[in-house]
Amino acid sequence: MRTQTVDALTAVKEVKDGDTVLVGGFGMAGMPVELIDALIEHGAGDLTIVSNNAGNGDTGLAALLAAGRVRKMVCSFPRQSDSWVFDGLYRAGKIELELVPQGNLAERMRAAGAGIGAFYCPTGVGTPIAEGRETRVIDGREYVLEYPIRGDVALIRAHVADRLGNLVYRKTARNFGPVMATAATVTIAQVSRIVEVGELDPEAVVTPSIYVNRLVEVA
Amino acid sequence: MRTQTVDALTAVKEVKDGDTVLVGGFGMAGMPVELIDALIEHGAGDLTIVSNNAGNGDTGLAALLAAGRVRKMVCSFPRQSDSWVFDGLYRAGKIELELVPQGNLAERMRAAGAGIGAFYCPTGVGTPIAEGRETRVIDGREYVLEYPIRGDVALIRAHVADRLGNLVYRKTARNFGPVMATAATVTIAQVSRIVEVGELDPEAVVTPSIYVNRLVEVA
Amino acid sequence: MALDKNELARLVAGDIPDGAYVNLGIGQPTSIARHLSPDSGVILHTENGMLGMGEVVGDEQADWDLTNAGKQPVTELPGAAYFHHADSFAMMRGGHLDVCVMGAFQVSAGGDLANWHTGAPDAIPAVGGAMDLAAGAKQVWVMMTLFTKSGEPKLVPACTYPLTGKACVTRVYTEVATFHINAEGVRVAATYGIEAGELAARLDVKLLP
Amino acid sequence: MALDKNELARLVAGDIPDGAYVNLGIGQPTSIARHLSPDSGVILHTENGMLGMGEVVGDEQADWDLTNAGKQPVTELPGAAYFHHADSFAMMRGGHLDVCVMGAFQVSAGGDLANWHTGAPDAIPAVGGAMDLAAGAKQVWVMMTLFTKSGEPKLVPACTYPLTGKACVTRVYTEVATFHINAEGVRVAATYGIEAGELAARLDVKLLP
Repeated sequence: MRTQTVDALTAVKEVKDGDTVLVGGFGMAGMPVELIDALIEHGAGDLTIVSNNAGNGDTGLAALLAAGRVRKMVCSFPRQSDSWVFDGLYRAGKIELELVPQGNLAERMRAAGAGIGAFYCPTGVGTPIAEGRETRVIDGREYVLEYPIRGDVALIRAHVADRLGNLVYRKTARNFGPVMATAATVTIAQVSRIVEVGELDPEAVVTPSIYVNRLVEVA
Repeated sequence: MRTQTVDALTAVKEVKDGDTVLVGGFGMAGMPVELIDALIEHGAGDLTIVSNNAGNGDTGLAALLAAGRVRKMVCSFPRQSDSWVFDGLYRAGKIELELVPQGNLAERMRAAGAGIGAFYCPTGVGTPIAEGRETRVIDGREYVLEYPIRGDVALIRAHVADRLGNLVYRKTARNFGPVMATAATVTIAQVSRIVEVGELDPEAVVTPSIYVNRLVEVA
Repeated sequence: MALDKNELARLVAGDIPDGAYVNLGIGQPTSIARHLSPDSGVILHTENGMLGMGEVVGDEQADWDLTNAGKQPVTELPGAAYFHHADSFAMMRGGHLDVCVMGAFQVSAGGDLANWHTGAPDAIPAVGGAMDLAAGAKQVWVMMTLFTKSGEPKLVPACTYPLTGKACVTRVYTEVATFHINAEGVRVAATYGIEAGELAARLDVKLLP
Repeated sequence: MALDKNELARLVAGDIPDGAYVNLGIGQPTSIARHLSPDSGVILHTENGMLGMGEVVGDEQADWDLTNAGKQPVTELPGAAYFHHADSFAMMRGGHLDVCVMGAFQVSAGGDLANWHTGAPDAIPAVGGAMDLAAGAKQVWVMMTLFTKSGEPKLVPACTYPLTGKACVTRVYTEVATFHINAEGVRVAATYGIEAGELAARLDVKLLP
């Protein structure tokens, strides 16, 4: 259905307590800081956040964590030199952590968006990540069964959108955005610029408009 | 390893009797006709061909079929108004057919290229396609277990390549090319033009050079 | 009066919600596109890798790198996007298309769809993207004649032809009646040139009031 | 003489085949890039979505939309390509990278890799893309010191730290020796400033002649 262009607070107004929110970015590259700020202002809590990292410094995801709105983090790499907010919450037992290898994080969201019920993945076989999990040998190789990760909402940052909601990204800030856009019921994209329909090259569109529900322009 | 630029006959010289060859194209759009002609001249037979259709008219894939080089077709839509070559072979019992829904064809090749051992797919549940196959109910929905399709060789057509082997496609001729490029041991791409390294927009590359072993320029 | 093909296509087009992402199947459903107004914001998907597909064009305007699922040359509308086959079917299978409209040999009262194979022993089977659409689109609508040339109903208690998908069809558009199907059963939404009583008499399917 | 970090990085760089697609892990392996000649045609992959990655740059030249896996700003080389995370890890998992070089806490004689977790109860676990690289790259090479600060060997009969991947490491580069690992066992490929006898005496691992 038609993509709406709105302000950040309007964009996140339907996020509910207990929602699973997919948050784009690899560190700060591609992190939708203004959408996260709006989510903090909006006030929803008890959230499960799916994002590669668990916040950097004191802004963006780290600010959401600091505000006490997150019950659980699903991520691949929470421990960084500037992840002091998460570190403190984790050591104080105030936040749950589900550690997922980075490729499984991406592929599990891709599966959600692509209608795949589950998939056999070679990553993590023989490691603590696979403990207690269903495995299977296929063609002589062992795999772990992995299930989709779906979001109620995805907050992503892209570079330019057209008014239909087609998105292009910039360099490695692309990272998780295109995958998360497919995996959430509602996808909200923060972009630097919105152009008229027809201005993006159809061969170079990365996220087609079908995956984008709301656009927020943050110059 | 480095992508080579060669003529069509050199490009296909390692194809062996009994190989599985992934052939791009949706009908004639994206079909690598000159590479198929070279394969016919090269002479390898007893091939399994994976392609969406089973040849159109008398050129391209249809010519390979007419030359008696194909033992088995794996495709989604063999029956077309101009698929008389395949029709004749099939009715004469001279070719095997594995019918695969179009999305499964694409996803099974994607799985091969992405290192996925198998995946649970909702397509075809309750239909003859699923008969005798392993199924599983996940979150209340039934899925069929699908396995990867790998190729020894992929023959695809793209629009422009740079000398490293990065590819861009043209309109709906993109179709199966990018997926097949990931799923074969050796990928050979026929392109209309080869440009110098740096001339393609890195944001718009569809098939990165890592997936391309040989380039053939067909103006 | 029963609807002609053009009227039927216009009827279906009118029922497609504004802004919907829609896949129109090969054959008769393709003609629905002509009746969609540009204001509707409806965006057409074609499974061979495109959103924002325009109209079918003749050979003289053809770009053979730009075709629909039926391999007819088409145009590209502003705001279009191209993608490869795995991405295109991820879009379909993942439940992102609002509506797809397909033809059918048979539809059952439970919404089962049969449109790929007559089961004839000498037929060459061909399924294309039909099973993926049946499994994936949010709504699967069928557009067909209600009766075969020999007068057999195509809306049936249970399909006798091999299935394309189970319990997937939510609406059936025919020249004499439109049906809505849900968990309760089949309801007649409208009739065209046929009495409700005659319609019920010619079908083996129980029709909800 | 034992190699210094710079010499070790140069040694690894020299062993990477011309034209290889290579992923260099966070930390010390990143420094290998400086020793790759442009003529080699080696193309660097970074798991956050790029092939054709250039060198690490300082803050004054930084484009924070263009970073490596360690989130340091880098440059883009001619012929680069960007892709999203699912595509990037499909490339890794699908066996398309020729070589990846990672650091390690321990490597076993069977090629098991432990480099993500010391097992300390208060440590915050973080795995990133290490398990995906271990499972997917055609060759997994490790670059590490051979001994811990307290002198314990890091090439061990069996890893005591939690594993990253099983039987995946084929080469281990250290400051005093290079090892090749295959199904037969561990072979010393070269030593630097240490006698073969002393090396064997300091390791619990059987070394093939």
